[in-house]
Amino acid sequence: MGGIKQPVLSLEDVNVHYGAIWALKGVNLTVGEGEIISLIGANGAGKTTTLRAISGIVRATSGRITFRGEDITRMAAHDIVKRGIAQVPEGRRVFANLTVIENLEMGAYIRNDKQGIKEDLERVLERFPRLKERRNQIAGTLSGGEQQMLAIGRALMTRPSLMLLDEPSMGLAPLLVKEIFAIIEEINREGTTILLVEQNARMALQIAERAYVLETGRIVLEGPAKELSRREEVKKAYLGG
Amino acid sequence: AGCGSQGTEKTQGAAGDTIKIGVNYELSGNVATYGTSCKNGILLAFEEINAKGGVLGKKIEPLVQDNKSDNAESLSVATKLVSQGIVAMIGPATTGNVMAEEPVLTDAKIPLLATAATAPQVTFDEEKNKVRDFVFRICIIDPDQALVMANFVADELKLKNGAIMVDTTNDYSKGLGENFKEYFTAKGGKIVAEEGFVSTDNAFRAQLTRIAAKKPDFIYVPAYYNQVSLIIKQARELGIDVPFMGADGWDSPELVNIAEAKSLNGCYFTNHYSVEDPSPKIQDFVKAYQKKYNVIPDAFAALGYDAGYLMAAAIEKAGEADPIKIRQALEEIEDFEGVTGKLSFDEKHNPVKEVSIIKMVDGKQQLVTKLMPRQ
Amino acid sequence: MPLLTVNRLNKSFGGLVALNNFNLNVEEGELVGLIGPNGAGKTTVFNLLTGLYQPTSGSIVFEGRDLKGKPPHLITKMGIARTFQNIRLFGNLSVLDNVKIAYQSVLNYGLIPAFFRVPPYSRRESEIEKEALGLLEIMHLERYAAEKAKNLPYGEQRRLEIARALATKPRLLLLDEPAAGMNPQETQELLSLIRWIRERFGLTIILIEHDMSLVMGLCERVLVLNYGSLIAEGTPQEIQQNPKVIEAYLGVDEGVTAWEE
Amino acid sequence: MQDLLQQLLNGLSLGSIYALIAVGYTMVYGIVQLINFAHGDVMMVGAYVALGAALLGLGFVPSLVLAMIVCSLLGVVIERVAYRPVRPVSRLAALTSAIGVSLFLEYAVMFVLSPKVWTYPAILKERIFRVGGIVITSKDLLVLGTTLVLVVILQYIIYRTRIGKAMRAVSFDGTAAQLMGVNVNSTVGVTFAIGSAMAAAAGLLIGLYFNTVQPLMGLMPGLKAFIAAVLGGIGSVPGAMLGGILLGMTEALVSGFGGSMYRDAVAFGILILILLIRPTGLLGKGIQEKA
Amino acid sequence: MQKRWSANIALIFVLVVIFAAVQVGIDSGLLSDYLLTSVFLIGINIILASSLNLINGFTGEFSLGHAGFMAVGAYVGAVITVKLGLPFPLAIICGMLATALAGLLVGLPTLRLKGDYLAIATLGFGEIIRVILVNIEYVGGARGILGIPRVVNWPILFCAVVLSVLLIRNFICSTHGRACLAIRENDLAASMMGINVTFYKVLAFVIGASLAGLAGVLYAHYFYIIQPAKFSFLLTFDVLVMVMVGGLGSLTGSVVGAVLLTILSTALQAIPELRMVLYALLLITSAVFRPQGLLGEKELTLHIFKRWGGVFGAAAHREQAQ
Ligand SMILES: Nc1ncnc2c1ncn2[C@@H]1O[C@H](COP(=O)(O)OP(=O)(O)OP(=O)(O)O)[C@@H](O)[C@H]1O
Ligand SMILES: Nc1ncnc2c1ncn2[C@@H]1O[C@H](COP(=O)(O)OP(=O)(O)OP(=O)(O)O)[C@@H](O)[C@H]1O
Ligand SMILES: CC(C)C[C@H](N)C(=O)O
Ligand SMILES: [Mg+2]
Ligand SMILES: [Mg+2]
Repeated sequence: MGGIKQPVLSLEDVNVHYGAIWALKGVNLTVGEGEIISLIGANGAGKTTTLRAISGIVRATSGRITFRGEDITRMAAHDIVKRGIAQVPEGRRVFANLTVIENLEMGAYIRNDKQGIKEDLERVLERFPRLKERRNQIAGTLSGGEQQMLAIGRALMTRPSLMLLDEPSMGLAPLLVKEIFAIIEEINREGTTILLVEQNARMALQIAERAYVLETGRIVLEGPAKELSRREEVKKAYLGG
Repeated sequence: AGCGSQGTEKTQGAAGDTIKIGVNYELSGNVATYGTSCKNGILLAFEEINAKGGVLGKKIEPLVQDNKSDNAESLSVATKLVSQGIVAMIGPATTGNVMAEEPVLTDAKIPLLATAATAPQVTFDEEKNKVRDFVFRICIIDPDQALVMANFVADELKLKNGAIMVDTTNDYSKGLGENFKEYFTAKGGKIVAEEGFVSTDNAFRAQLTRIAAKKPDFIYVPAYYNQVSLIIKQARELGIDVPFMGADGWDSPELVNIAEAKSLNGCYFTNHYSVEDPSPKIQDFVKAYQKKYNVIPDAFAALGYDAGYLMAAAIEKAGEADPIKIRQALEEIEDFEGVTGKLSFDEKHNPVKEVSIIKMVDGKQQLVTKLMPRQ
Repeated sequence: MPLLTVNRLNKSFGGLVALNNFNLNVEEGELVGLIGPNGAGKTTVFNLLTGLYQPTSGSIVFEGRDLKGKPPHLITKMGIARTFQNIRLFGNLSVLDNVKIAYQSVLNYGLIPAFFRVPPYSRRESEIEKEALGLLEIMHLERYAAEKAKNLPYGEQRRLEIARALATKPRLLLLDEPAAGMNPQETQELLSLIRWIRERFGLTIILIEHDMSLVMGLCERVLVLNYGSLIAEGTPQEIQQNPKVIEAYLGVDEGVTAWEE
Repeated sequence: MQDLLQQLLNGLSLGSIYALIAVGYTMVYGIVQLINFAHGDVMMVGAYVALGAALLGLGFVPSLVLAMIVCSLLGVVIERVAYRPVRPVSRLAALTSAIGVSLFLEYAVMFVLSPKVWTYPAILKERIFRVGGIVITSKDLLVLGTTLVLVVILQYIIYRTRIGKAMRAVSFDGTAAQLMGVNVNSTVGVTFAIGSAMAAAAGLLIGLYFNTVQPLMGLMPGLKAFIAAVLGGIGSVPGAMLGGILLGMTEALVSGFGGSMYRDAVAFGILILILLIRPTGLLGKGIQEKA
Repeated sequence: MQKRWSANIALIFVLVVIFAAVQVGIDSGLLSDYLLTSVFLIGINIILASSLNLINGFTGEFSLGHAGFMAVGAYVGAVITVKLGLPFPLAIICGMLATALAGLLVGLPTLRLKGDYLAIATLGFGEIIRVILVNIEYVGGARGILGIPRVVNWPILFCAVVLSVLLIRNFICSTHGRACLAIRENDLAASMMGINVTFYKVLAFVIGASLAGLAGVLYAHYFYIIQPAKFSFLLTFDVLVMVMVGGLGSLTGSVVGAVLLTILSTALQAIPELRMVLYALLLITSAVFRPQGLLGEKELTLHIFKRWGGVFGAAAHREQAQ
């Protein structure tokens, strides 16, 4: 397991319940500075729940989540964002009644550097020409893929040091999937640590350094991504043969 | 569970050692001052009577209920009082609320004495063209008020062109408006504008603007004080400075509070009595009332006071606290002396009494004259 | 005669042309793929076919009947069913009820029997129940029958959507990204499922999908939309080598290999 | 002609009263997606607070400020106690709670201060202006002016400030807003504070305008304001103003042409007609649902 | 099948017991007129609440026009008996038909509207009906119709209530009811299932309205007088609160809500000054601690009755829901 860098985020024995449903059962997970970590698993395994717990949207019933040495287990969601954790939520969740530009500006809500915001806005629009074209369209009428791009762009606008992505490739055209993954790598190169949840396990394992496999709320496998993608059980269950 | 026993007691209040009388009034809501005054008058009367030993050797027990100035509530209150075994009901104050409870009492054969409900249909069913057997009232009726005012405006004030503004959701107001128009035009006057509003309104400029365009010499607003005061105030704001005239609905301390004294200068209304009346009977009452409640009694307090004594007299006369007998006794009452005048009931269960005309001067009521509308 | 004929179909939203002179013929029994970049207008085609949108111009003829101006529920009754890109189940109702509702168009009875529970009521109700349970079994959903639809795992929800569409007894089935959110393993299962129901119910299918393994594995013919216009049409093999498609959709660098790896 | 102008002016004056309540109403409504049925009653409380201040001898401005402060606190408390626990569960349950709060305010005030009608001492000099036979009072100008100022302030807050941005984000998707770093609870709290302060201002002005303050004074204006808000398009502040004035004008014109008996029916009829033509109100933004 | 039968028999048993208990209470004089009035109010409120629930809870429309519909029923009924002197059964039939028509007239044009816009439009229709009634001299204007004979007795009321609730239940449990539920859940998807969304929305309106009309006829013929002011939007809110407290989308919930709130507001009359304050506090408390209503979307069944006894069934549901 060697080579884990300075841990940025760590989950220790985290449990989450939705009423009677026990969604996370003692999850342990660490993310090192500058890494791309992939979290894969079948539908309903608890991937989204893991991200929500980190972001403070659902509360861990027990366990500890620390970010850069600080305990954030009970911290309010908006304070966690201020610490530098951004999330691209599952199912896009763009602000349906705001325009594309307004959505992006909303991403920069916690920031005050006018100049920096403007530059980042331009950068995002360069990255997603589709959004540039539609900059004044109401987000609710964008096509599914367009909305996904907007959600990613919006998260980028918070200038996070750790970015949580929940199935960013869902519903995207192949060309775009590649593009998105390229963007993720690029964001990572520029210094943002990434925790990536994906159904597209092949791609996810390709760009990640390490990966975790989640099954019905438990981490069942973890290790360097390349290693995992060679393992039979992973191939069979998540790589389609 | 304990309430079950009341219903079984078919002989009603008489069986106990008190005589239960329902007192159903507007103690809150839009026209709370009417009911409150009536109730205070009634309670004062009962207190005095009980102090002197009650009637038929028993104490009178008033069961007071608030109908919130609401028709439906009035009905439900009446039902409740009936099931508590009252032998007679006094109140409510306003026509609508009396009309609402009337069927319950008539069905239960319990006499109802209205204090201030002045519309003719209170005691007389116009559709069936017959007197309501169990309903009596001790106040003047609207045609009398309208007649007296029409004559006064035409003969004394010598005004020619009038405008009328009524609450079209209120029978009292509508009836007075119609009566006034009839009598005033019969006197050769002219009604140049007629406007209506609804009881939930509080903005009247639209109607007032239309009235102003017709340039009347006076405006007759027979309605309740809560609206009259706003109407007059808003009229003055629109620069309408002709006098307003009205009826007993004006009698409330709130009128001056809301409309402000100067807006009311030169306005007149008809009423049941005046505190200023020097007659000793009235002044004794005023003193007693002031002592107990620390306010000057308005006409409704006086009516309530009279109603209390009248009811006691009827029970005494009936010889037994039995609703049917009390009803009979009420019908036979003659020349009862009250603070609001001497009264006997006519064939429609209405008293024949004098109408007072009151003038507003710097926020004070001044008795102008007392007139007998009919013989 | 083709089952479905779409002729010079246009749809614009305000100034935006979402679909531009779109033509399509689908023969009975065909399985046609509709692909293209995000926002190309694929879902718009489905919305037009099912009557949710009215075309700006052009015609849609299904089994010889013009669909112009027909409301969605009548189009469903004529034999077109669909699933939604964003799952639209009746979330608070049971899985069984979700399917029962879909029998509305084929197994109905009047209001009087409903109010008073007189004869046609119980007979029809038990028919509906039997059919619905049968369909759930076919779709391997029977163990969830009493569960609220929204509590189902994602993959199961997609299957339920398909089951529900099948219950309307369609001849033409429109599937909008059925594999979205599924992992490759689940996608493989879906592929066999679609093949199987197609045989079993004798369906004609139009499939929108970004997962090329599904499109290439299933479709006999593929249409490619870009900016609302058709840019290519052909067999999967032709499409994956079409430079226009590679440029607009599949990606230049590893185009052909994207789904073959 | 002059009459018509006067009637239009009457309508404008009545309408700006509706608008005055409606702007605060629509803001809370648009952002929290809750029909804050108690808004009219918060206005009533504001009217009482200002009345109390005025009776203690405070002037117009201090009374206004005091009423606004008290009501914004009241608004925050109401939100905290009665709405926050309910909002995430169901909008209709929140409506039940709001009806409860409305009744509570009305009858608690009635219990404490008696149902009696209070009147304001003269804290503002009244003036009557006549322009070519048309009468305008200083109160009309005050109400209209205040409404305009409030609209501008609210628009500024909602579209130009950070908190406004947060409000809009929360209104569309609370969870996503949290992920942008927005403190949802405090944002909603601020929304209620501002909305309630606006209601307090309306309360003072309406109390002055009609010279009466009583526990149920919020009921009808509250309903009318709600209608105005819907008419203008839910959540649109200028829409609420437009809706209010339109409603007031309609009512005045109907009454002004002798139809005062049918006034409410006509007003509602027009409302329904407008909604049938524009199902999301005059200035409301409707988005077509995408399948 | 066996189970269904035993459940039905149990239900019939419970109904018979309720009926007999009240009847005995009336005959023996144990139920005073005043308490009896509350019983009748409960019955009428049950009809109102369950029919409003059909529109708001089961079809997912947000209607606030119920008071208006009730007014139509009450007035048409009273005109039939008082003005035309025709028999009471005819009043019921005409009252319901007229309100069904009113439901159609309101339902059709407002269909396009959603959520709060629909709410305010239906509220508007209700108020329009009221204003029109105020202006018709024939029905007494604002005074309303007085002297309506009290023909509704306990057996009539009981049958009307049981039939109404049963009819709604049968409807909901039929293919048509499922169509309404589907529309509530997602109208786009519903139309894709071949459901004529327009038809069913209007149908729910019409059925709900005509039952409100029935409630109106019953009301008029028990309470002697009807006045337009009675049927203001505040009445609709009262009914809405009953539906909400019972549980939106739960028919038995509406029954429970109507019973509880009517009893509550009657009982509170003993402390008039604080009555509304307490009522309001209870509303808030119930909304805050039980936002989905006492029964949520579940139905109270006799099974639960057996296990928990009476109203505690509701508490049992809470545990399940958590
Ligand atoms: N809000 C909720 N209420 C109740 N149960 C929930 C809720 N959200 C998730 N669950 C349940 O928790 C478990 C984990 O769900 P989660 O969404 O985290 O899975 P996932 O791995 O992200 O799946 P997918 O690939 O479908 O997105 C599932 O059984 C799910 O049904
Ligand atoms: N109701 C609408 N109003 C305005 N624009 C719309 C509407 N519906 C669709 N559009 C626009 O039409 C275009 C086509 O959208 P459509 O949903 O058909 O794309 P798609 O091909 O299905 O994309 P995806 O693969 O991302 O789902 C998009 O640009 C979208 O923004
Ligand atoms: C209290 C009074 C002003 C009542 C009025 N006389 C009426 O009959 O309604
Ligand atoms: Mg997930
Ligand atoms: Mg699409």
